[in-house]
Amino acid sequence: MVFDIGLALLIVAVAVWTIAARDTFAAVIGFVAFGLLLALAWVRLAAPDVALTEAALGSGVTGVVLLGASTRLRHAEISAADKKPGAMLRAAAAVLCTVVSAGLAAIVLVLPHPAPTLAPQAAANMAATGLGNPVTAVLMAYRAIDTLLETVVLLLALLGLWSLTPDPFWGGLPGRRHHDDPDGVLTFAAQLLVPVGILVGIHIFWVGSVAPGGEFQGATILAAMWILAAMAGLVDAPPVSRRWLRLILVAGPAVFFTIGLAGFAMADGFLAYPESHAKLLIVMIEVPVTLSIAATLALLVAGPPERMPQQ
Amino acid sequence: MSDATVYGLCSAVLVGLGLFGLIVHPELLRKILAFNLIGGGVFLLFGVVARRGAAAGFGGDPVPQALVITGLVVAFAATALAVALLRRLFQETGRTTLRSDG
Amino acid sequence: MSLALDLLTILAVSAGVFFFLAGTVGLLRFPDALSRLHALTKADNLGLGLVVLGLVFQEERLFAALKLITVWLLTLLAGATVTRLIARNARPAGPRG
Amino acid sequence: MAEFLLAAAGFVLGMVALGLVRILWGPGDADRIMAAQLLGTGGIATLLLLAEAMHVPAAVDVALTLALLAAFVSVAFVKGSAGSEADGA
Repeated sequence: MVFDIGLALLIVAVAVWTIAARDTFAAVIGFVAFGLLLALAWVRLAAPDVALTEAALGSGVTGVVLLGASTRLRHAEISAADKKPGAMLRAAAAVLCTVVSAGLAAIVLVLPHPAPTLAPQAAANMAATGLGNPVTAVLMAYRAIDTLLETVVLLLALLGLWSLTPDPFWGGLPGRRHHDDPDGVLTFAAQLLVPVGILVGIHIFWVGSVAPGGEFQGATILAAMWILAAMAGLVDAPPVSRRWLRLILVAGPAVFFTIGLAGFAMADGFLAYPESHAKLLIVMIEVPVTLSIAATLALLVAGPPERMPQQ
Repeated sequence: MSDATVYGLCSAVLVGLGLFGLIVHPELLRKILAFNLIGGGVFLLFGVVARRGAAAGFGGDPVPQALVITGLVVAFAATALAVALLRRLFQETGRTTLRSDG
Repeated sequence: MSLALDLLTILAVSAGVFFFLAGTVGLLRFPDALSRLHALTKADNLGLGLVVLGLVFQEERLFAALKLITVWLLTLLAGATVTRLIARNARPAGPRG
Repeated sequence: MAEFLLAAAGFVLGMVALGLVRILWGPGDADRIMAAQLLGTGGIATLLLLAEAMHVPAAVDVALTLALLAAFVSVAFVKGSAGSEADGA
């Protein structure tokens, strides 16, 4: 209890810093710290699956995207920082936000007893899938349609991002080319870290059927390792017009959708799995989905194309 | 007051803080950061609801937990898209805010 | 046997926690970036190592123990790399040029 | 045992909190990245202690992920703060 109160206060303190810091770079560091502390809170809330996602995606990869933007926009931000809104508006905003917080806090305090729960339904559903991790069972069977739509949302976000490409670079390579580290420290570290990281990513994906983990967490780690290799200059991004790249991107949602449709023939509806083969089918969906998500996340971090292959 | 309630109150504060940042910061990148703080608060509230719904031998209700995982991934996609929009705005106009008088 | 192991855990974890304290004091008290870097990385990585050692005494399965040690080795590698990179960047702006 | 490990986790978290003061002070990016590094190491130690104290072995996987991602983020921080001139060289 004391631990939880301390952690909650720390989370709020870091959030205040993220909002109040003058320098955007410092605010982004505050945000990464915020994600790390939230991961601890998720462990305390008995949600290790979410803790994994938060540590990898919410803090790590999101932090890198925001950091890249903050360094590129740094000089512009300094001049914009002078144009803060007036004291009246700030006071009004403070009052409004206090009311919102107080309202939410009141709701938290009067939440019903006993709490409503879908856990028994999820447990009943889990038995049919042959999976040992309830969260994966929910993602892949009980609420599989959400997960299917989510993979599509990721693809749509990537399409939106690519459509912001300046005309001359259409179909080119995303991000800047990073060169080898002058004294080789980064190259050395990346050569060691990336293989270990790929192993960890596959491990986290694979244990997802029986223990906390799963395709989103594993895919995020794989994506992060690819970006690390790119930052160390070990690999370069492919041009986004390559057909094999686009095949990897759509393979996951396509397989997911196909097996979902096959549910009409094999079982009793869309995304229904026949009980005897449920686990096999789920693994058949998860492998390409993991690859697709990893590629999509990595390309979302890399940003729109900014150069052509010849350069 | 249970452990979950502590985090519930924390999430209420986070949503308020994020909303404040979203309103008062003119820089778009700071607005994106603030928006992610609101997201963190909302997800934490889901976590509290999940923890309170512990049943059937699970430490928490897996349905809200799965929703939060989905939400985190979508929040990341939205952030990446927003950052790309902001960078394009900066390339085109040299501005990082939405004000036209600056 | 289990009591002895518990005692070892308590000793190692306490020592580890002490090094975290030392690292944080160094981070707060040392005058310039390079000496803070020195205090932080040495003390904290040793602290984490001792915490891992203490927890290994509690593990019954080899795989779990190996995983704990992997976490420490990864942190060491990351710490060493990043420290080197920060030091390279901090030097031109540092007090002694 | 569990109480002792939880107390140790709380203590490390307290040290992390003090390290945050360094982020608030700055003055340079180097200090802020170091404070983030401290947060990473301290966060990992806290997670490992929590894993044993709460009997949640999966928290070790979270620590493993955090160790990898901390390295990744720190490298990005250093490359970012070095500025575009160092990157283009």
